[in-house]
Amino acid sequence: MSRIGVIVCHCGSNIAATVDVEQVVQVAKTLPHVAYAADNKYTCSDQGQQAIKEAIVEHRLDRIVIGSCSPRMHELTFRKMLSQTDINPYMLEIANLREQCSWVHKNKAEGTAKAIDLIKMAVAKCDRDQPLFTMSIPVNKRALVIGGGIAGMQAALDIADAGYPVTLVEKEPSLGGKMVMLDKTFPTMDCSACICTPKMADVGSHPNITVKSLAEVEQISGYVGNFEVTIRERAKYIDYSLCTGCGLCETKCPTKTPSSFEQGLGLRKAIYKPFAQAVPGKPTIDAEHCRKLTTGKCGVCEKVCPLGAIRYDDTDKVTAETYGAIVVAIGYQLIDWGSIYGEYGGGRYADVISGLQFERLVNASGPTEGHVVRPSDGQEPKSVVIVKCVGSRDPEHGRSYCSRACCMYGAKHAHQYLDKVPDGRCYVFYMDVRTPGKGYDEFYMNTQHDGALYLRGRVSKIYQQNGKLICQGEDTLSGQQVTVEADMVVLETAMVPANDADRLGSMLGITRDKDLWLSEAHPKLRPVETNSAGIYLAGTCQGPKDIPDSVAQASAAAMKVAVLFAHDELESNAMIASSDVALCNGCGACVSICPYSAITLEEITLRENSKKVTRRISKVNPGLCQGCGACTVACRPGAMDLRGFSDEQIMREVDALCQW
Amino acid sequence: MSVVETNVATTGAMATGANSPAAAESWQPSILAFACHWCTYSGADLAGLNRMEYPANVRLLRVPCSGRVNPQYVLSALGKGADGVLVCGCHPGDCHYVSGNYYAKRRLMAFKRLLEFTGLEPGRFQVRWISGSEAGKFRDTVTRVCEEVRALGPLTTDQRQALADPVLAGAAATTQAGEAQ
Amino acid sequence: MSDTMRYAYFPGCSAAGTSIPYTLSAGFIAKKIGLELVEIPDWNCCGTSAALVTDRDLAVALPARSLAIAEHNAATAGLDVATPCAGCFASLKSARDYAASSEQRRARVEAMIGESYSATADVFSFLELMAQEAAATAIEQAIQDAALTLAGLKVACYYGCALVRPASICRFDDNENPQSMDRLVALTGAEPVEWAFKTECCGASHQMTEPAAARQLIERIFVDAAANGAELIATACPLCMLNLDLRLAEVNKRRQEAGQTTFDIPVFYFTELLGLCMGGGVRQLGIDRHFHPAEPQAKRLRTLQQLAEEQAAREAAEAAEAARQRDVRKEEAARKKSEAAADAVPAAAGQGTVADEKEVHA
Amino acid sequence: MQTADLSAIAADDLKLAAKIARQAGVGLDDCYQCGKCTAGCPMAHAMDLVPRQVIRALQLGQVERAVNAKGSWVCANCMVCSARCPQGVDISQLMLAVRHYGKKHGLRPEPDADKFDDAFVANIRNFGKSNEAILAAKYNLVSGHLLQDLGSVPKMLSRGMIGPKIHGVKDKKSVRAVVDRVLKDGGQQ
Repeated sequence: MSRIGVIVCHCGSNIAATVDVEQVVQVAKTLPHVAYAADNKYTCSDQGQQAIKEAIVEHRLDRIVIGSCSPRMHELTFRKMLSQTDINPYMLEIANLREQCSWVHKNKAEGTAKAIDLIKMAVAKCDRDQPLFTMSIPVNKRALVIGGGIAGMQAALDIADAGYPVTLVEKEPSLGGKMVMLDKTFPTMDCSACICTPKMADVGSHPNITVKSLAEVEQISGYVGNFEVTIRERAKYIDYSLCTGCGLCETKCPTKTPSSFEQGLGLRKAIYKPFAQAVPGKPTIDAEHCRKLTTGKCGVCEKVCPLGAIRYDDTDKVTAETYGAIVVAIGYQLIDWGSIYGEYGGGRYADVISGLQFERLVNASGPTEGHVVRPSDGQEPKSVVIVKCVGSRDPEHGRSYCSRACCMYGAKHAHQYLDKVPDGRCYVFYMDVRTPGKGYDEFYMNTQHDGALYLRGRVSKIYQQNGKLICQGEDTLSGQQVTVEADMVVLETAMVPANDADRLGSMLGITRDKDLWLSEAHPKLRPVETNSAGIYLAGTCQGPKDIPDSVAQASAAAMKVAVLFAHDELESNAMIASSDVALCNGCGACVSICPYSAITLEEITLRENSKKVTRRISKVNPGLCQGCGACTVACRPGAMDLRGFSDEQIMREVDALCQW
Repeated sequence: MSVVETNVATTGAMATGANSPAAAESWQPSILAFACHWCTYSGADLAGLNRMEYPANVRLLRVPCSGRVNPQYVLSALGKGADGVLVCGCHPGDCHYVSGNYYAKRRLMAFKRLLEFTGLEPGRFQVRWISGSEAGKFRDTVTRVCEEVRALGPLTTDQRQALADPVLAGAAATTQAGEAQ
Repeated sequence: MSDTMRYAYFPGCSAAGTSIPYTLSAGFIAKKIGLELVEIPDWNCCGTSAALVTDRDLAVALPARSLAIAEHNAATAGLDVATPCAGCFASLKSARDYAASSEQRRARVEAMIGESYSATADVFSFLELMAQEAAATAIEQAIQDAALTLAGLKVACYYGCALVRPASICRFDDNENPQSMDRLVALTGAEPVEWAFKTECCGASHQMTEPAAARQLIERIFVDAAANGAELIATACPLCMLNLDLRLAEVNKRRQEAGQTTFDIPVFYFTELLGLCMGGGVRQLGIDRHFHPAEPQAKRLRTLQQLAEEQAAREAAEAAEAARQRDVRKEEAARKKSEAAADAVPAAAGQGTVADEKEVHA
Repeated sequence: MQTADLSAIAADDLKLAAKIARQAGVGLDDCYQCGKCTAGCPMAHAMDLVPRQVIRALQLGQVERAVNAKGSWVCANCMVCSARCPQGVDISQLMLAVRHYGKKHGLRPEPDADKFDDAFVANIRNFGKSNEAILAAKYNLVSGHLLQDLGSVPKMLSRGMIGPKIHGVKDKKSVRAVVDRVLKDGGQQ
């Protein structure tokens, strides 16, 4: 039998003005299991709290109902107070007599009647309160960063500089991501490699950072502070502990194949570093093209390697480790325009290239050593058409969103082309020019001063005739159909989520939006957190953005990790769901509805009627459950319940209101 | 569940005695509103902070999320004495728990059709999305629901009995799991 | 497609008029591959674009009448409908889709035509029908049997608008770069060229009313076909055919006056090309009835044996040339090797363990 | 250039424009005026208002301006615009809807096209099938382009493509009834 204490607060005259506190106390005294009821002028004050503590002892109370201001105001205050007594802090209910009663009603009779109802509900619920306990979760102070582009590198460096060990997983052979492929960065036009490669070197040599290249995250379980992560490092066929990166193997390798780093515009060897400043600065063997690995004949690299570092029998390495926090920085890829734009030739014309291909063409360390030439015949193009919004703002064929960076890099490409080919002509087809950023609009205007002709309209068709690429457009500003005979066309294509986004998102319990970008926890106020505690987003995996924004978000994510790591232990939520083994039928409805992937189905063996039976039941992970209660409603056998808001408690509140 | 002995029936606004002819004149609708902690409940607090007045016939029941509201609660409330039930949560897409209000919407809309099928007037069970900053919307919604239910009059004993039908409870259970489809 | 390849046949108004060659050549192929076409009795004009611009309902009602007749007639009941003309195809298929989209719409259509119409039979163009696997296989077989080829002939396949747009109705081939006709034409040994005007409008519906503007549409099609090396254009639509074939002379006249090159690019129905390779004669297929003379291109037809002989002769010549070049290369390599051996000595000494690359290969 | 007083455009004008667009299944506010429709339009060079401008006129509520323009009458209905529109606006159908509205309200800025279509429909109504020679002759008569395409007549005759025989359906009454029923009801879905 419970012994409930009810305290009704005057809140000065805030409550007492429209609620007859005395009458409420009198009614409270008549309610079942109420052992004590009293009023108080200011319950939240030290004296008020002291009075409650004394009443608890004096009347042997085991739970408390307080009629006062909103629980959003002082629930925590009163819980703290209870933690100084013998009563569990969760043996507490608060009736909101101020914000939702006295402040919104003028008629004292109505206000008092409502206050009585609210006290009744609270008493009815409180009668079924159970002691609840938080768990302390140890924090494993090691961070995992997935993705070694500029965002991942920045996050890794910041976390490492804060003193915590970081593992950085990169699926390509080298760090650097997309940024290191770029030639120059807008609007300052500093060399991309010159600012990106030092960061790569810093990451590579940082004592707190372990880089795993050619690696992917295969499995993740656990929760904040304790993620169990399985990482697969693909075979490199080279012993990195011996290799010095001298590059002799690469020069002697007889096999050439198109380089993905050069966007198919140049060749690389089968044993290769994707580019000169790669980190790690050691080569890998591309098993798909290596003669030795495909046909068993060759072995040049093994023969030339002065250190004997080649390992043709190398295999994938799978490791499992525990991390306290994860930063996801898997970046983006460009939309496969060829498959959706038949009207632009669908990829049949060699001289219709993507913006990233242009970056390689114009790059001094690229396949043409920075000479802007047509991929088809190596001739310098005398007229170039730049088409923006290819795949962006095109829900019918591509994506509905604006890719944010293309207006700027489109302007950059026009500027770079006119800089390298001063007698060339450059036409830029655009829908709108969007240049919000420091120095951005000035940069765009300068491109026009350089001589780029901006035409407002979407190109309808590009086709090749007599060696020229004919672009059909409309200059909507003058209302004329226009054609341009171009030597080369650069398509500024939409950013889309990386191939991995969907798989990784579902593995980590991060929701994806309609376009498969990973979703932040709140678009305004929690832009780097995800709905999974301890997992943060950095860079373009969360949505299209440019380099400064990616770097800023990466540092913010790193800060979140540092804040998490500043604690040795975390307190888990006490008001979480739990499943009754006796009732659960293992249907799994709760598993699919849980937004936090906190529920799993497990096989258990138990004794029923002195027989051993194995059943599937659901199990809630207390580290992941946030206490929303969605699972409880989905549970048809009624096995799942929410602590602190149990079915019985809510039903009793309903009854208290309706039946008395 | 025990029915509690009490002598204060007259002070409770939701006394079922309203059905008696003598009480008809002074009849006040009793409305139970389920409010999610993160949006609507804080919106209601903000209405208080701004001293916005609204009818005293509404009692808020705090739940963590509109997705926590089991259709059975609504059946129970209407069956046992409430004249109207309102469920409020965060706006679609703003759910503190990512998708709770989405599930609430799906299951409660199916449930609403079920209730209407039994002859319950649509005004008696409503679902609304009210954010923590929409104090005015909270006041307006509550006021309007109150007026609508007042216009409908008290829920009849027949209606309440129909709602207590176990077949209906079974059907409600299927809407409960509606999200699985 | 039905196993027997039987269709209710909607010839269209031009079948007995301007598109006689299409009718003849398609009929020839049908006989060869066992395709049975049962003419819908007393069919009427589909209304084409004139009905559409006059009134949406008229554009549905006119084709629906013929489709309903096909349903009611014992010989055509239950058969899918096939039509040679792209314009008729668009009208018939749109009307059928409209009626099939809802019970209410179907009832409206029935009220308009004054008889019942269930809208169950589908509608196919000849191109789609012949591009389907069973027909295409039969065509391939018939061509093999005849042992004839159009090898070496460069063909620009022209699809026009109505066969591919809108995709929601046609549901057949890519609307920017369709391939079905290209694949069929390739069965003849001819080489379909890549070009950019496969689905650009020829302006047929405007040639009477907007002649000046519409002639440009014709010309640019020939310009691109010529630029991509095409020797003839293949089409699957009587309207496109008439428009391009009839008015090429006019285009050429204008170009001549402007001092530009003229085009000798006759227009064929794709069925004429297939028919030729199945052994059909020029007159039998109607190829002699074109406005721009098409016989020279038709004469490029050869037997497979002739082709094999030509190829053998060419290969022999090539082999002789290759042998000669091989000898030259050998001499060159021998000379280089002796030079390289002299250079390699100090390099190998410097690297110590580094083996000679050539040795490794060996 | 004329100044358009946008405040003089009534809500009803906007409603009418939206209604015409709805006939075509088009939401006018979907269009963000990128001009891709016009860029690829094969007939744009013969238009006064190009497809994008026709939509713009409707967006502004200038229905008469849209209808009075040649644009919708010159449209060849080739549907390239609709296929390529990034926003899924069925421009081709919209041009048709504008033309239907014009025809219904006697606004016919391009009478030749209209005469041709009328002659065509009359041809079907009379014979059930289209007779190209009769159609061409009739059109030339009513449009005043008497000698157009006359040069090809002997060629067609010699190839058996046209002849003295008039093609037609047997049950002429039934086709006539369909045409009359649809057009008398005012038609239009």
